[in-house]
Amino acid sequence: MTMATEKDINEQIAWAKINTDVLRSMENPRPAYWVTVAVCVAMISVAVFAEYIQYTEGMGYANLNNPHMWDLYIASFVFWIGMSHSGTLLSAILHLMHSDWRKPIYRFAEAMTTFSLLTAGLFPIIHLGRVWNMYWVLPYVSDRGHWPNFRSPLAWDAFAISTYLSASMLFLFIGMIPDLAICRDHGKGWRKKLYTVLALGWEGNDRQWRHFRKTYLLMACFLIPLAVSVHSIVSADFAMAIMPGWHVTSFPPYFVAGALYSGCAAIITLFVLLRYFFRFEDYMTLPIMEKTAKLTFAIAMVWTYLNLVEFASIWYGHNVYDKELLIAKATGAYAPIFWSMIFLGSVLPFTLAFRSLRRHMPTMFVVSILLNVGMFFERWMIVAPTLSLSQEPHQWDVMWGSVVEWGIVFGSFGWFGLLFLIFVKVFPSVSMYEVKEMVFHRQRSAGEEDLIRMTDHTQPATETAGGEESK
Amino acid sequence: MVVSNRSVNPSARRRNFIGPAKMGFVCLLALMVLLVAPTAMAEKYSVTPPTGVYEGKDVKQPIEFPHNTHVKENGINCMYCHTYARRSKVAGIPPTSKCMGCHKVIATDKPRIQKLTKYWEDKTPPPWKKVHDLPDFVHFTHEKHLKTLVFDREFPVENVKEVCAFCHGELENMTVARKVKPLNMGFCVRCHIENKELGAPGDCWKCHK
Amino acid sequence: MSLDNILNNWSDYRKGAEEGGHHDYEHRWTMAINLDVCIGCNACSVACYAENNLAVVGKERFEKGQAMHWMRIERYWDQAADMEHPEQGASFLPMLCQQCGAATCEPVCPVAATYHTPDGLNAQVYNRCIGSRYCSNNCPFRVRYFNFYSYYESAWPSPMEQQLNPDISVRDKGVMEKCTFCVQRIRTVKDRAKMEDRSVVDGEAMTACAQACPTSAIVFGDTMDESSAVSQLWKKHQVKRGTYQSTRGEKANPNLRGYRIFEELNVDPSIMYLERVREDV
Amino acid sequence: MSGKMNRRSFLKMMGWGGAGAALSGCDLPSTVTLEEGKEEVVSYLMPEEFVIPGVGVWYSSTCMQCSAGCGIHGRVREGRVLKLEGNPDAALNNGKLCMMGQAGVQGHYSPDRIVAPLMRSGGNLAPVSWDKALAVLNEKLGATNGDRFAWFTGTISGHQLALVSNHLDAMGSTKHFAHDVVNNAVSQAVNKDMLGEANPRLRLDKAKMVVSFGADFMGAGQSPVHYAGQYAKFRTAKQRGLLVQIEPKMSLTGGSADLWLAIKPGTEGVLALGIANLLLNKIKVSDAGIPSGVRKLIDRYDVTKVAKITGVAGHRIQRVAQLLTERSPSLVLAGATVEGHAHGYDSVAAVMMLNHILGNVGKTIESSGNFPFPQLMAKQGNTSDLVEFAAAASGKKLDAVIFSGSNPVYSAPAALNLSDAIGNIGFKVAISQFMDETTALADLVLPAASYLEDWGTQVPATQAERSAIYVQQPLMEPLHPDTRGLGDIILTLLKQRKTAEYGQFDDYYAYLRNAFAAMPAAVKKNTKNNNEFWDAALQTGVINLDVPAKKLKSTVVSFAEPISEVGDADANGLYLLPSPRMGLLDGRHANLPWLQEAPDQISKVVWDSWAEIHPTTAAKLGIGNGDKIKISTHSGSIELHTVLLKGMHANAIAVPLGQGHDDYGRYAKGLGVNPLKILDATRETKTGELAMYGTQVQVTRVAPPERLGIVRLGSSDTQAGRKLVVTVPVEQLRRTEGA
Repeated sequence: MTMATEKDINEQIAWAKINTDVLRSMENPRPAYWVTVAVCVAMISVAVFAEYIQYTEGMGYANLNNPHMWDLYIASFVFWIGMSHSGTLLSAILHLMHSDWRKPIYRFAEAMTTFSLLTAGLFPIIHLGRVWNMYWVLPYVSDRGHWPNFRSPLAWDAFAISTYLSASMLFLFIGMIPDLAICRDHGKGWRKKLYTVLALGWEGNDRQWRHFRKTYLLMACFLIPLAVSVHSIVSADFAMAIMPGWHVTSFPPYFVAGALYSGCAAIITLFVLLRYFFRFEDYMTLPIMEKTAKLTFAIAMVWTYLNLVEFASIWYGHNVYDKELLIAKATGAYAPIFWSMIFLGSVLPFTLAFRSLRRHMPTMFVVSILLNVGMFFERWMIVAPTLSLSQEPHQWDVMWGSVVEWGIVFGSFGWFGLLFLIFVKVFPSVSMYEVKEMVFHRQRSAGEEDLIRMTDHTQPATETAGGEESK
Repeated sequence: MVVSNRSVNPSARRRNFIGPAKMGFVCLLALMVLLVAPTAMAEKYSVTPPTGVYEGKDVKQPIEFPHNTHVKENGINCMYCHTYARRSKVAGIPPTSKCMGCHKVIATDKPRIQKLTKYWEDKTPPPWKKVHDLPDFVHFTHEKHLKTLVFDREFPVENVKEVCAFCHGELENMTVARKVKPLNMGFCVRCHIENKELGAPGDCWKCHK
Repeated sequence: MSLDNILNNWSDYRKGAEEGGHHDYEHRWTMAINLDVCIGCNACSVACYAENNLAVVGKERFEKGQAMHWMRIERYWDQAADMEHPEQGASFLPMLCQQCGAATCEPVCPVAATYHTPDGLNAQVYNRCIGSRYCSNNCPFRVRYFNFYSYYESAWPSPMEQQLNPDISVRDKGVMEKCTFCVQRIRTVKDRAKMEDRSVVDGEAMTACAQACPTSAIVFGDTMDESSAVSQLWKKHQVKRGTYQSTRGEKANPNLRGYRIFEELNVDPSIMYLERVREDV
Repeated sequence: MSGKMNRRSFLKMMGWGGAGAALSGCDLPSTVTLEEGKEEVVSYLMPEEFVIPGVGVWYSSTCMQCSAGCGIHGRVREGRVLKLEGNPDAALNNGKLCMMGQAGVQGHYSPDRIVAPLMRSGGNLAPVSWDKALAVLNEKLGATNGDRFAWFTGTISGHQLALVSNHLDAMGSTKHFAHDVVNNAVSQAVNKDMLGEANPRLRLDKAKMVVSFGADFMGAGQSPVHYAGQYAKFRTAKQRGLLVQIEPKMSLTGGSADLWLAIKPGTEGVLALGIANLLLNKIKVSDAGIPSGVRKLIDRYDVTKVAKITGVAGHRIQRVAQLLTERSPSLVLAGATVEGHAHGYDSVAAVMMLNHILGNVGKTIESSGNFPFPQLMAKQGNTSDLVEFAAAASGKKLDAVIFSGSNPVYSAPAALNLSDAIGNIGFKVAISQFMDETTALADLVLPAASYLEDWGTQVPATQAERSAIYVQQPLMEPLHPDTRGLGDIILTLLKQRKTAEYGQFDDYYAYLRNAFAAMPAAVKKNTKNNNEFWDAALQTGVINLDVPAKKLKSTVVSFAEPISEVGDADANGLYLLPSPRMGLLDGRHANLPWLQEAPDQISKVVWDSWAEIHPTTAAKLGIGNGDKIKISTHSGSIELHTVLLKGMHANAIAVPLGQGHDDYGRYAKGLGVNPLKILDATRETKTGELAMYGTQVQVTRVAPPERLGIVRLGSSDTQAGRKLVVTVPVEQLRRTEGA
């Protein structure tokens, strides 16, 4: 902690104010909101149109060709899957580690997880030649006695992603139940009806809190290995192949690190946006931003290290194809992208080492976006160059994608944005009950008493934190 | 498939069954097989017909051909008319000349025969409608099925209609052919699994290529 | 993939009889291509178009790299790199699916549309394919071709569709395809042999390319049949199936010309090439 | 005629397998069964016993895709011909078939076939009935006779040729123009003078070394499949044959050479003299039989001088001469690039003289014997007939011409002004399958059946070890009912003139049966009667003939200095090589998409024209790979993209033939350029052939590379260190497999 005196959150903040602030953010969308929604819808329409062409005419409109059977779709898939990891990191890992500074920001990070998974899940479908048969990768009992190929990483992907998606959606939902009860109590009209259903009859009594705590902890424990395995499985799409540049042993940790990295960067972006638009300065405070930025920096260094490991093992290994590919990446047609990736991924994070920059919201906004651009490049540089320069020189080719392909990638950002925009207006993007908990604990932590109560989750230490209105 | 595979090889058989639950069932079956072995031996190469039913539509043919009259009443063998079945992938619709071989003299007063004669005289074969159709990527072959199920089993050829009925139903009770079996992949695959010892292949490329 | 395959020992799944795997091959269709007599004339390539219903894609799509030639003749100029003229001619290489025994395309298909047949062929079941294209990405030879478009109308304007071979499917968009060693011809021959209660005779089964080759550079046959021409060639050149064999290392006579491309990847290709010979004048 | 009807009746179309096109991945999940009663099955009316639906049957016939005339087998199923393969009974091609032959089915099923007779009315061609067309034909041909009537064909042989000759006789005309861009007319003339036979048998399989001066015998040659088969034997012989290819542009054959030498266009004869000089003066081979004039000529060309003129290094020439004496018997061949100059005859003679000096005649060059049916022997196309035809047309010496199997309007250089001159001909009839450039100018178009629907006989000019007549039979019913076979059309024309003589033949089939019946008993050996002979001929597709052996004479004619005085002065002069390729050939196959999509063997370019040029020459001219350039001559210019190839002489720029069609269907139209158009109309001095390779051109850069400028297969010319094609020295082969 750079400054012992600075507090993560103002512990004097009134619980009623927390409710008001958060509930206010869900209402009365300003024109800027609607403009953003319109932009997102426009982006989605671009993608839908592009997909229409691709669906009716064929995958060829994505400029895919013999060496480049995969390109941006799979790169985007990996990118979005990666983006989904930080939500889990913030909510589950930090939850287990009792890092309570996560509390004001984990909710939107978790929403981000779910929505980027929903976006990521679209890409394997979009990239299928025969989309209408996509359910064949799922194991189901069929008259024909047919099963998917359980040896294929793509089949694992289908299982892993669907499991991860359902688990993270459940986790998001469970964590929201006390807040939904608050919304229910304050809501009117359709909101009231919606939250009544969603709050699942939450009253905030001891029994409910006890079960809630257990479930939440259980889900957190369940989600962490799942998150790690999902991206390891995604990395298996490449690592299980025989192609140079793909067949890399360090890919699973490399992918997980990259995933956390891009996710953290995305959290910073959304942090800045939410803080600015919803005036969440009281919750999304500078110290929390600093912590997030430091975490990002640490992960960036892990990622850089794993990159170096990969390069070194290729350089000192005997595989000529791998080495040739590495040199080609650094000097060939893809060199600008490759070096941008290195710069954005490994050099730019050093801006996060400066306190003044960490506390400067516009800088953090730009830097975090650039970091994610770098991470997109990283995924692209994993997928495309290998296909361009494989073992067979006759089929070497460099391909930059078509309007259709880029349009769909572009549209995926609109899709993610739209989902997120809907989320912030329908669900509380800051966890009210947990902020209350945080404030409560911070107040108490001055005095030594109740230390046991604080850590013992079976005790109704925060029974009044959520749903107190209902009493 | 290799010829020797046609005999019932218990070890080869076991490979087809899976799971402990089924295993027990298999043991039970094996016991039963042992008990009724003498009878099983007598019945050379038994075949388990495919299962499945289908509600076929009535197809309007240019001439309402009465299969029942030909098969049941007159006892004509299926392969007498569908002569290509044992020599080709397709069973074939009999050429008009074959119909006329009999109907130049038989039942010439019936309206259907007169219709047939008209086609014959116009030198145009009747435009028969396909009843048993398969997708174009399915390469079914009649000749090999007949060889395995009839000729290799030394199944009495005069009773071939019982084998034909596996997929085509009991045509002796129909007039115009109607589809009564689903003829989908499950239908084929079930039979192929059941009759592995007869050499029914499990190789996708046998039918799809 | 059937339940059978899943429940059988997976580690055996890919291995052939040589390595104690569960594949009891009926045939092992194999090829030998003598690069010394290959003149690069394209007869094989066009024969393949004729036999296998390959779509003509046109200039624009050819430029994009979306052509569908299962059999392509690669031409290299390595020898002429620092010469004024290529004084020893061009190096031609007919490249087609190598029907690898340990094919890298097979394990990655999510729906098991590509698998190994008891003929030792690397099968591609078009109607099972969902077009994930993973197999092509994982093919070191880059010989899998994807139907990026629906060609049925554009490539065979009426009455050209009447030329289409009814023994093999026309692939629609979104389906991966590749050389099958003319499986329809093999199957016809096998069926005929079975109908006549005999085994397949060497030379009876012939791929369209081997049949067409004006210099008979391509020899095709069954290596399970010890006496077949292709068996003899493989034996003569001491190239073995199934086992890893560095191109030179394990041969008793390293001067023999047989080699398999990308042997070091250990994919066990079914095509042996014979080195091109040139006389230094 | 019942025999014919029966044979044909089984060819009726059948509906099994639907369109035969099995669509996979159509959106029908395979669990859903197909609805019954939707599709129609057409059964046979009265099939032959051997016809089984669903089973393909192979029938033999003869390929007509080029003039080589290989035997083919066509796979027929449900009345459709599906695939062509070589006929193993045909000694010429031994069961093999080249890419052009394979693509024959595409021409047959082409969507651009002419399906009805067309007659010009008011400037446009409009469909008419056959009756009308034949009536007009009768009237117009009746109004002319003598040499004002002519036939214009490609290479033609067999009974079709006999009928054409008979028709010309009936018309009282002697004018039969036979034109083929890909020809060896000059070599034929030299062979006739030196060996006594225009088309002796060349036995590569017996040679230990082949020195080919621009002879693309496995590519765009006279019988590529035949020679490729011989080449395979030559290469796999106990002592591996050595191929030296000397040409200004690497041909398909050159790509397989052990030693490929670039030579300045038009100096091949000089190199041959230089080799002769070494053989006679240095190695002291006997000079018996060489005329003194020629001997003097040889002495004038010592190695240094030859090396300077030809651009071939002196030590290479010495080595080749040395090897030629060591590897006997050898075979020296001259090809189109040697022939295609004003001094082509002299160059070819100089090259062929080497065979005499080396004693190859009788060893690797054999007599093809006296063919027993001279009237059926191929009338081989050439370019002098094209020039003479253009002259006759411009001189208004022709009233009516029937075109068949050739496309002179496409292949005539603009300098001949044929497309205008052809307007002087009052009545132009085209018997054609496609709307090519010549057909488009015709007054009456008769739709021809494809060779897969037609009867006929072929007598290839290049015969295998055993001479034979190749029989052509229909593999299916005419696809378009209103098309007629060439033989049938000529027979109809003959009936119009000589009813008494030809009225007895209902159709060409009857004529052929009659002609076969009339063949001498020696030909019909082993067959009991005419029907059996006919059946056997159809079954094998070949009538093998016993041609008594004959001995070739081995002489050397006197010839002039094989070098042109003009072009020599300009050391930087660029010669345009309008080179035919196996594939589109002279442009006749440009409408076959398989061949358009099959890459050129050397440059790997598809679907276009391109200019091949050596990198150093290109650098000198400031041209880069893929640049758009303009090639201009006196008679015009063409614009196209470059491909830099090292397999080129610095003084040569090669443009493949075949593209640049103004017409000829959807696959050919508008692609590339036609280099024939801008050639000078210079003629070879002795034979009058067009000197196709003698045109000097100016080349300028027009634009940088464009997208779709050069579309080619494969992106790498190098194996990048991989062991894809491994080349080993012949010594290694000798240690293991050789003698």
